[in-house]
Amino acid sequence: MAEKNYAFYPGCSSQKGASAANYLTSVNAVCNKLALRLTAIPDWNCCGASISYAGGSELSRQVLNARNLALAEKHLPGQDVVATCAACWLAARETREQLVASEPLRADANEALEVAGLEYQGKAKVRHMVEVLIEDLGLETLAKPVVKALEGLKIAGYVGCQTNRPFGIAGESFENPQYLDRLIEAAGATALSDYDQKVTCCGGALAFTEPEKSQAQIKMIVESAYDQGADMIVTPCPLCQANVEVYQSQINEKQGTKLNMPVVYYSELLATAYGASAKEAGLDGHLIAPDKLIDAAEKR
Amino acid sequence: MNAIATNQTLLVIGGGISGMSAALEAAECGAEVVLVERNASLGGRTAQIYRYFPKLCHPLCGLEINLRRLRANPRVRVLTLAEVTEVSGRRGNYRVQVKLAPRYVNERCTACGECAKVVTRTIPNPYNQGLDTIKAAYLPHALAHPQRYVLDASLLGSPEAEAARAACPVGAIDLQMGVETIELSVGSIIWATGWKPYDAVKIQPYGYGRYLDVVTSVEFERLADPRGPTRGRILRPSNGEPATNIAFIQCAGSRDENHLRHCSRVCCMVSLKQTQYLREAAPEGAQATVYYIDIRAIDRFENFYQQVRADARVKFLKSKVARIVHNAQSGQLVLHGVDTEGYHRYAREHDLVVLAVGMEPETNGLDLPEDLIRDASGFIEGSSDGGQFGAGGAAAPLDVNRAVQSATAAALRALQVTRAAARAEELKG
Amino acid sequence: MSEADHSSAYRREFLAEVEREVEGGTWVKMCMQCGVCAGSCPFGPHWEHSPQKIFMMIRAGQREAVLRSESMWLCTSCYNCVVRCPRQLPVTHIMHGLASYAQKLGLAPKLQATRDFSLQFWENCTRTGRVNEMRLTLGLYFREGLVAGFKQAWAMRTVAWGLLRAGRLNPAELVGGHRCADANGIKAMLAKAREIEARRKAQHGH
Amino acid sequence: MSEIKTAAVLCTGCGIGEALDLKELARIAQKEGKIGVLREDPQACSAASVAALHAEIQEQGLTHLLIAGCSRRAKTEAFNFPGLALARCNWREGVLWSVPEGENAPELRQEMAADYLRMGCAELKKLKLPQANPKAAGNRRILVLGGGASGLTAALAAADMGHEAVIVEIAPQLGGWAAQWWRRTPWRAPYAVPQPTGIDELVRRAADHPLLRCHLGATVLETRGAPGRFSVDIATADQGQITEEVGAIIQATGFTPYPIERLPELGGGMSPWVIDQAGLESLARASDGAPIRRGDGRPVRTVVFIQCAGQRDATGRHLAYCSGHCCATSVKQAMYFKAAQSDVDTVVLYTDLRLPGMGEDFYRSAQTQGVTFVKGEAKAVTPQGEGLRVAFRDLILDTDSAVEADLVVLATGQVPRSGTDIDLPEEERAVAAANSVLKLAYRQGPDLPQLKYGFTDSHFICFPYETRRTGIYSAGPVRRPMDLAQAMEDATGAALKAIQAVESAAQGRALHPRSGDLSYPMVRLEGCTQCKRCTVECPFGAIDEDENRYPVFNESRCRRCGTCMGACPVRVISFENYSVDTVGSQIKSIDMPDEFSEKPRVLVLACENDAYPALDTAAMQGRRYSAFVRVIPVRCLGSVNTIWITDALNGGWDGVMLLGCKKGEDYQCHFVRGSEMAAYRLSKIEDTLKQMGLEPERVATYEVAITDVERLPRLIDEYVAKMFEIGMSPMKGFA
Repeated sequence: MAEKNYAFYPGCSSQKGASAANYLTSVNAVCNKLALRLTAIPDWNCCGASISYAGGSELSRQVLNARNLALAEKHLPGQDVVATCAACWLAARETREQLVASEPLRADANEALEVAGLEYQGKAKVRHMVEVLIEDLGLETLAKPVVKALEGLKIAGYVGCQTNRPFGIAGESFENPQYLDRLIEAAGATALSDYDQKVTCCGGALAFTEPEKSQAQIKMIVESAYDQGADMIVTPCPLCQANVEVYQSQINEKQGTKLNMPVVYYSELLATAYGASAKEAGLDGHLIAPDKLIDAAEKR
Repeated sequence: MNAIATNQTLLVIGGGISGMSAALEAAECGAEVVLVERNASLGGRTAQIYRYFPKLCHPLCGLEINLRRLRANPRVRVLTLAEVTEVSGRRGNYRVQVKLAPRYVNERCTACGECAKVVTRTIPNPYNQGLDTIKAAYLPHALAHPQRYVLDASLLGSPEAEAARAACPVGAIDLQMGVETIELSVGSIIWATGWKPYDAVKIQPYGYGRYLDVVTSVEFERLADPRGPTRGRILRPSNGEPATNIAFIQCAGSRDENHLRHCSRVCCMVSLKQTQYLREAAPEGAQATVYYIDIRAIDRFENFYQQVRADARVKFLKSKVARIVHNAQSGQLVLHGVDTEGYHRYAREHDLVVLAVGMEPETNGLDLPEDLIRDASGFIEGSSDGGQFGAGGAAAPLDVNRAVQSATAAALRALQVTRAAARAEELKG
Repeated sequence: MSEADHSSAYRREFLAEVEREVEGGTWVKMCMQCGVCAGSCPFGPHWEHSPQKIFMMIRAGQREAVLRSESMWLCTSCYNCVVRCPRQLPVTHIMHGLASYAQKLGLAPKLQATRDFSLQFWENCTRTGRVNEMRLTLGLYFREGLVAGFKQAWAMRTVAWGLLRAGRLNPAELVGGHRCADANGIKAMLAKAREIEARRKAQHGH
Repeated sequence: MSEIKTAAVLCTGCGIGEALDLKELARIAQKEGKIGVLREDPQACSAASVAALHAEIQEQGLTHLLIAGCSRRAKTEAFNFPGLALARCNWREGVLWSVPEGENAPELRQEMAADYLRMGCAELKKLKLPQANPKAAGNRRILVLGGGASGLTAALAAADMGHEAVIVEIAPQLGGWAAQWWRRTPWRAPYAVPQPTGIDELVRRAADHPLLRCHLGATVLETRGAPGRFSVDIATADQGQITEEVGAIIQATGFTPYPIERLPELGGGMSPWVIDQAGLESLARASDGAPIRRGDGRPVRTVVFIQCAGQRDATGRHLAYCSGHCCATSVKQAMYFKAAQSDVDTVVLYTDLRLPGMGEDFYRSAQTQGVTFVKGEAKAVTPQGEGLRVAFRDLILDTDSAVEADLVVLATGQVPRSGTDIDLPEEERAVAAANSVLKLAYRQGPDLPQLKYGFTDSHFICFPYETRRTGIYSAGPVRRPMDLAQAMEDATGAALKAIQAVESAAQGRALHPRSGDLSYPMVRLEGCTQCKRCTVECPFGAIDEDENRYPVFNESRCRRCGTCMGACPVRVISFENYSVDTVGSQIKSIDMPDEFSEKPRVLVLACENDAYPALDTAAMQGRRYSAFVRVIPVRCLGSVNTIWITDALNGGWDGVMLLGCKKGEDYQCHFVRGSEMAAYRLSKIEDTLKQMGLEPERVATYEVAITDVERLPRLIDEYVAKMFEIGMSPMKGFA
C-alpha cells in the first residue's frame, strides 16, 4: 500500500492521560495497518471548541484555529490537516471555510498571526479521520487488513452532532448518515440500522453545567441502543464517547437504572478487527469494559 | 413531416393544460400549430389531479372539453412520445429537431384492449404515480388522447410481445418501431413544459422514502381519487388501514434556500383542498392538521380558506415542522416542532403525513437553448430574440386558472411573431 | 413590555447594535419566523426563549430581556437549527454571539454555570495553549466555593476513579501538564486579535 | 337543401361481429331505418375502409352517414367527413362493453343494439348539415373600455395583431392608477428592488400606434349588437356623442381602492397621517427619490404598514377577499423609504405574508434592507404627539404591543369597477343602472354578470376568460384582484380572445365551448307565444325581445347550448343538427316491449361532456350496467325539452333519467346555468306526471361528474331496480 501523509491534529483530549487518550492509541494502530502516516502539527494548540464563546471573541477563536493551519502549511506543506476529535475538526474546518470565503477576514487573521510569526494562505484543507478512511481509502481498502471479522457483534452506530452537522461526511444526509454503519460493517460487525438516536445530541458541551439535561439525552441514546439489542455503541467523537460512557453510572445512581453499555470508537473496532491486542486497540481505556470486543482481541 | 410546418407555424412544447390551451387558443384564431408532448397522451399533470380548488370540480371535465376542441380543429397537429432535442435559427424562423419514441402501436389501434388481455407483465402505473401497477400493454388513462394503447419497452423481445401482436385483431402492434427524428421549421415557440414536484427525499427531516406513511401531495391526489390505487380511500401505505389523523406540511421544499428558493404558490390551496377530501375518502371523525408558515389563499380563494378554518375536522398550526420521528410501538409518525404563535412546543402523532411539495420547472436538469431567459429557480421567461415564450407552470409556479391565462397570453405573443413573419414573407414575395 | 418602552419598540437601534456587536448578528433580520430552529433544539424544552423568538424580540427592541435571557446559554452547538433553517441563518453562532455579548456587557445571568465554564475553558486553554482537563474540572466544581466544590467532587468520585484507572485522568496535571512551547506567542496573538476587533467595531460604528 | 341520400356502415370489428346478429340488424336498418346504402365492415376505421367510404360518398353523392360501431367519442380522426351529416351508433362501449354477463346477455345485447340502430337511423334522417350563421358579421375592430395598464396592454396587443383598436377612457388622460405610482413591483428576475412603471412608454406607444384611437374623458352611453357587429354610443369630451362599430369588446375598467374612511379604528379619515397605498405613491412621487416627507413637510422617521386593512374580513363589514398584491406593494413601498434613507424604521404588520412565486426573493431583499416584518394584528391607530400610535397584538411574542409612527399606510383592497350587478332584484337594479359601465341594450341587463364581490370572473378554472356575454371579455382587476404584472398578462390573453371572437363571428362559427360549431338556433316565429322563457333562460343573454315581445336571436352571441330549445313550450326553436326532432324521433323509434315482458325501458338523457364520457369510461373499464337503458347524449341538460319526457312516458318508456352537471355556486355546467334551468323546469314536471297518473319516480334528475365511473352504473342499476319495484309503465299498451 502506498503511504499517505497527513498533518495530524490530535487535539487536547487525545493527549497522554487525557479523556480520549485511548482514542489516539487505537487510531495509531489503525493507521499503521493502513499505511497512513500522521505527523503531528508541531506545537499545535487547542481549538477552543464550541464552548469557549463567552471568553473568546469571534476573531480570537478563529485565530486560535488559524494558527494550527498556518503551522501545518509551514511545517507540513501540501498535507491535509487531519483531526480525530470532532470538535477540533469542526472548529478548524469552520475557521478555514470562513477565512477562505472572506479576504478581509483572512487579512485580519494574518495580522494577528504575524505577531506569532505565522501566516495562513488558505491552502491546508481540514479533514476528519473518518473522511480520510472513507474518501481517501474507501471501504474495500478498509476491509482488506481484517483478520478477525467481528462477526455477531451487534453495534449501534452513534454519529452524534459534530462530524455530521453542518458539514457532514462525504456529503451525507444529516438525519440518517450511513458512514459509521459502513465502518462497523467493514470491521465485520453488524450495524443496527434501526438505531434511532444515531444523530441525537448528547449535550456534551453542557455535561458539566447542565448535568440533568445532558444526562437525559444520554439516557435516550443508551436505552435506544439496548432496545435494538446492541452489544455496544460506537462513536467517532471523543466528547460523545466520554459523556455517553462516563455518566451512565451517575444516571444509574440517580434513577436506579442499570445502564452498562460500552461505548467505543470506530477506530477501536477496526484496530481489533485488524488483529491488534486489547491494549494496542485502546480497549483498556474504558469505564465500562467492552468485554465482547476484548474477548475478540484476546482470541488468538 | 417537415411539410406540415412553416415559419408561420407555432410550436407548442408540452401537452398539459397550458400547452393544450395555448395550442387551441392560437388555432381557434386560425393559426397552424404543432403540439409536442413527451408522454404517450395529452393532459399532463392536471389529468392526475382528482379535484380542483376551489370548486372541487374535476380536471377531466375541462380536459374533455379541450379534447373536443382539439378533435374539431384540424389546425392542431399533435405529436406524442415526442421530445424537442434541438432548437436553432431565430425568431420567425426556427428549425427544431423532434425525437419520436416508439409506441409500438400504430394509428390502427381501436383501443379494444385485446393486447392487454394476453399480457401478464406489469409495470408501475405512471398515471397513479407508481403507487400501483398496470399491464405493460396499456391505455395511459380513461381520457387518453390519442385513444391508443402503448406497449412498454420492457416487453420487447419477450414472448408476451409476440402474443400481444398476435392478439391484436387489426394489426396495430408494430414491434419494429424505432426512435425517429424529424425536423420542423416554425415561426415561434411556446415552452409549456410544465412543472415537476420537488424530490421529497431531499427534505431529510421529514423522512420521505424512509417512512412509508410520509407521502407527497401529488401522491395524495391519487389516493383520494376513485380511479387511484386505493379506489378513492385514503389508506396508510404502511398497513393499508384507513388514515384518520393526517398532517399536511406546507413549504415542503418551497421557500427554503436549502431546496427551492421560491414560493410555489399553489401548495397552500392544494392542502386546504385535500383536507376536504377527508369528507368522502376517510372514515367519520378523521382529522387533519395543517402546519404552515403563511397561508397563501390569494384573492377569492380566501373564502375557501375561511370555510376550511370553520371545518371542525381541520386544525391549523403556524409552524414549520422540525422533524418527523417514527414511533415503533404505535407505528405512528411523531411531528416535532413549535407553534410559533407564542412558542408552544409539540410532539404530535399522525398516521399519515402529506408533504405539500413545491413545484420546480420540469425542464430543470435538461439542457435548453442558451438564449432562453430563466430565473433563479429555472422558470422560463422567454428567449432573448423574442420568438420563444414560457407559458403556465414552465414560466412560474401557477394555479390552473393563472396557467391558462399565461398560456393564452403566450399564444398571442407567439401569434404576433408568426404574423410578423407572414407579413415579411408577403413583402418578399 | 411597559408603556415607556414604546418609543424604542420595533425600532432599529437594538437590531443595529446586534448587527454591529454580535457574531452573525447581521443575519437576525433575515429570520422568517418559521420556528424550525426552535423545534430542532435538543434542549428546546428547557428554554424560555427559542432562537426564532429571540430574533423577534430583537426586532421588537427588547434589549434587556434578550441580553439577560438564560436561553442562549443552553445552546449545545449541535447545529440542527443551522442545517434546517430555510434562510440558512447560522443560528448556533448567533446564540453564542449573543451570549458572548451579554457576558461582555455584564448582563449575563449571575452564576450561569455554562457562562462560568465557557470563561474558564477559554482561560484554561489559552493560558498554555492546551486544555488542562484536571484543572478545568476542579475549577468548575469549586466555582461556588470550597464546600460546594468538595460536594461536587465527592459526587463524581466514582467517575473520577474510573477515569484514573482507565488512564484518562491525570492528577499530575494539577501541577504542570501539557502546554504549547510558544504559549506567549499565542497570548500575544490573541491580544492582537482583540485589538483588531476593537478597531473594526470602531470603524463600523460610524 | 337537396333530397337526402343516406348510408350506414355496420362495423363488425372489436368483437361486434361475434356478439351480435348482424343479419338481423342489417334488416332493421333497411326495413325500419330505410337506409339507402348499407354495408358491413370488419374495421370501419381502417385507412382502407375510410378511403373507400370517401370514394362512395363522392360516387353516390351521399348526404347522410350513420356509423354503427364505437362511441361517438372514439376514432373521430378517422370518421371525419366534412360536408356530410354524420350520426354514430354506440354498439361497442354502449352495448358490448356495458351489458352484464349472464345467460340472457346475448338476447339483451341484441335488443339494445337494435334499438340503438333504430335511434341512429331516426336521428340521421332528421339531421341537417349546418350552414353557418347567415347573419354573420365581420367587423374586426376591438373596443377597449378603460385606458389604464390593462386597457392599454389589451389595445396595443390587438393593434399589433393588425386589428384596429379603440380605447374609451373615462379620465381626461391615459395611464390609470399605474401612472400615479412612483415605482412598480419587480415582475422578472432579479426580484430585488422596485422598478420603473413603464406606463409612460405604453401611453406613448398607444398615442403613436396607427391602428389605435383613444377617446378620453369618454363614457359609454349604449352598447348594442353582437360579436362582429357591436355598435357603441360614446359621449366624448371633444367630439360630443359618437358611435363606434366594433367586433368585440374588452372591459378593463379596473378598480377603486377600498375607502380608508371605512376604517376609523385604524385611523382612516381620522388623521391626515393615515393614508392608503395610493396615497403613499403620491408622497413618494412628490419626494422624487429624496427622503419621504409627510403632507406637513415633516420627514418620516417611522412608517408602519398595516396589511389586510379592510380585507379578509369575516364580519361582513369590509372586503371578504384578499387583494393579493398588497403584501408585495407594501414591501415595495417600505423600500422607497430605505432607498432614500436607510435608517428610517419601516414596520410591516401582517398576519399571513403573501408574496407567492419569486416574490419570496423580493421579501428577502426587503429583509436585507432592514424592513421589519411583524406578524401581528393591528388593534387601533390613535394620534400621539406629532404622530400616531399603532396598538397591535404581536402574534409571535404573544403580547399586546404598540409602536409610534409618523405615518401609517393602510393596505386596503381593490374594489372592482364592474358596473351593475344584473342579478340584483329589479327595483334595486334601476337604482344601480346609473353605475353601469357597458350600458348593454341586452334583455338580461346592462353589464357583465358578476360572480362574486362584484368581480366579473366567470369562475371557470379551466377557461378563465369565458364570460357570459359572448364577444365581451374582461381583463385586469375588474375580473379578479391582481397586480400590474398579472393585469398586463391578463389583458394580453383577453386581446387574443377578442380577436378569436371577431374571427369566429365573421365565419358564423360558435365560440367556446362548442368552438367551430356551425349550427345556430333557428326559430319559427309564427308559432311563438311570446312566453319569454327563451329570453329569460339563455345563460348568455343572446336573445332580446322586439317591441311585440317576440324573441330576437343574436346568433353570434349564442354558445349553442340549446337551453332556449329546451325552454320553448311550443318547440319552435331548433338547430340544424340538434333539434326537438333529432332527439324526439329517437325516443319514438325504439321497439317497446309490452308490459308483460318484464323488460322495462329507461331513457337516459346524458350531458355529452360529463355523464356520457363517464358511461364510456365505465364501459371501457368493464363496469356493467343494466341493459334496459337507452342513452341519448344531449348538449346540455338545459337543452332538454319536457316534450321529450312526456313523449317518452306516453310512448311506454318506464322511466327517464336525466344526468347533468353540478349546479349552484360551484356549478360545473360548462354552459353555466343549463343544468340549473333543467332542474327548474323538471321541478314542474310532477304535475304532468300526476295528470298522466304516473308515479313521480318515473322521472329523476342526477348530478353526475365525469369521474363518476363507479357511481354511475350503480345509479342506473338502482333506478332500473326501482322501475321493477313500482312496476312496468301502464302507458305501454297505448303506444
